[in-house]
Amino acid sequence: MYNKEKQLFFAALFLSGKPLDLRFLRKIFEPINMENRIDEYIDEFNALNLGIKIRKVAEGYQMVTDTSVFDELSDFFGEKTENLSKAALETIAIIAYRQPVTKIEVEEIRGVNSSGIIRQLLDKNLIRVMGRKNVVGRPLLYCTTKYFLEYFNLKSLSELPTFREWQELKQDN
Amino acid sequence: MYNKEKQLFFAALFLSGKPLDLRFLRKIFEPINMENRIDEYIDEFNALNLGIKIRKVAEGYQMVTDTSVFDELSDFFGEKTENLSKAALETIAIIAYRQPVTKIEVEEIRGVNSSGIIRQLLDKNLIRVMGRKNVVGRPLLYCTTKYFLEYFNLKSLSELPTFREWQELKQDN
Amino acid sequence: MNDLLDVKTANFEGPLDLLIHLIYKNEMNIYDISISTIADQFVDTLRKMESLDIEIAAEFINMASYLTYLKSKMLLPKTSTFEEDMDPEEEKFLFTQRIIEYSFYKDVALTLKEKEFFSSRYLSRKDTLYLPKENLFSEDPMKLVPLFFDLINKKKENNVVIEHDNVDIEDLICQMKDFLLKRDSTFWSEIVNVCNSRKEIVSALFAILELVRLKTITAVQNENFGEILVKKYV
Repeated sequence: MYNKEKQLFFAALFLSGKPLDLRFLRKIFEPINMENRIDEYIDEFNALNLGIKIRKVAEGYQMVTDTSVFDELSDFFGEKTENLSKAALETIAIIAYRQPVTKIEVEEIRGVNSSGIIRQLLDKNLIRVMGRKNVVGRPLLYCTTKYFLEYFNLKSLSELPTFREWQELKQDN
Repeated sequence: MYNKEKQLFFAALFLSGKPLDLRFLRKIFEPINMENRIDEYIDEFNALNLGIKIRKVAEGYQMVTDTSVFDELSDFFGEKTENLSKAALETIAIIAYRQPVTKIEVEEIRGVNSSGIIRQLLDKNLIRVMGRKNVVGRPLLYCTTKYFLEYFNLKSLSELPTFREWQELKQDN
Repeated sequence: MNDLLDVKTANFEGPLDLLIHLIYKNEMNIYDISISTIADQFVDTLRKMESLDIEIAAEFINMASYLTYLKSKMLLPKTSTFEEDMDPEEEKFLFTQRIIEYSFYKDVALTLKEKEFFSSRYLSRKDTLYLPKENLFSEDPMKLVPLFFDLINKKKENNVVIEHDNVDIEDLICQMKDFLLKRDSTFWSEIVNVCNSRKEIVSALFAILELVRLKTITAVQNENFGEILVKKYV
């Protein structure tokens, strides 16, 4: 069945390669009941089993390859980056929970200089500068990016457990 | 119907930022009768009318959006490149037919200095340097790129009219 | 005739482009060009051009003088050409070939312009997408959680501790040994939690290393950066 909106949705996701959020889609589509219609399009697309899937991520939608083709294609399209080091994970954890946060605040928590790691995380697009703190020296404030959510497969930051939840988890184990 | 090769074909085209050629596909797929199978996959995919099409271009295959969604999406995803000038089109036409060709040879045909235009075409990746001519001064030789074919949606150089065809048309008129 | 000669160099890519314009305007057959008509009109047009870009002007003037020369040669009787290196008929043939070839490329340029327009209506993504190396999806977000809260807890305790230099490391190691041996197993993070200072953490580490060496306890870590479990050796 011909449906222009559906075609636009698939075409836009294809072109973007990155997640498209609802705010963007509302610019092109009729916003009333939009999310329900999109859910239908996604189900329809994924049912075609094309080796390409649409998934919900980072408060939006993204077209990705199906996990089933990963092994064959990873030789040709595999990323050349390494996994994050423990120091990087630690730093990104602090930024995720404490954002917006300055480098000095991160360093106070970690107890070590973190300039290099912060640079690395910026390069990997896991964090970004979101402004300056209104204190002496006006240091830069960092926060996590959309790609951070994507990287850790989180729909939103609120999916990270709170301290209380974490303590409960710990006791259960 | 489940067909791993078909899924891989669609997924690889989805990931790739440029057309995939047969040489590449032979690395992943059973090469015997491959082109026929691919033609079937393409027909099947294009019949789905997803707003995304697979086109044959530049001696390979490329996933692109359907022209029907161009108006809605070009503001968000189209590269705002300007069309080529008359001089640039003329120069690239000469290079396409005469390749490999030197700047002086191009200038002899056009009757005007063509340094600026050739620089422009190099910048746009429509032509590239492919060596030097074995004459006095060893001038650079230029030829067209794969991107040239992609840019003009040509399957191969042979899609351009031959000089003889053109002459016959001219004399008939 | 005058208005068709009302042209500006800016409209032309060069002298050949102007020549083809004149040939078409005069409805001449491109294979049978009247050199004399074209030469006159070319020179006329050049005169009428108000401002000429110096570099382009040179190319136009070159062509004008070539055409005028060719025209005059063609008007002369054939006999006088024996001492010249230019055969006017031969030259006209070469000139025609040149015009034809250029006119071919001009037409191809028009074809390309059309193709450019239609091709530009297909949108594609220029960047290749890459699959993450380890797994298609992502890292486990739960990895982040203990890292953060452990750091925060440690920091709280550090804040209230005033370091005394008169703590005896040997003493601390002994205390740690007692602590460790009182339990069957304990996590390194728990040990860190009971420590009041970095010095104590270091002593705990020494104690563990010592006890591992003596095969009193073993330490196990299941994955990189994972929890270290310390347990009695059996």
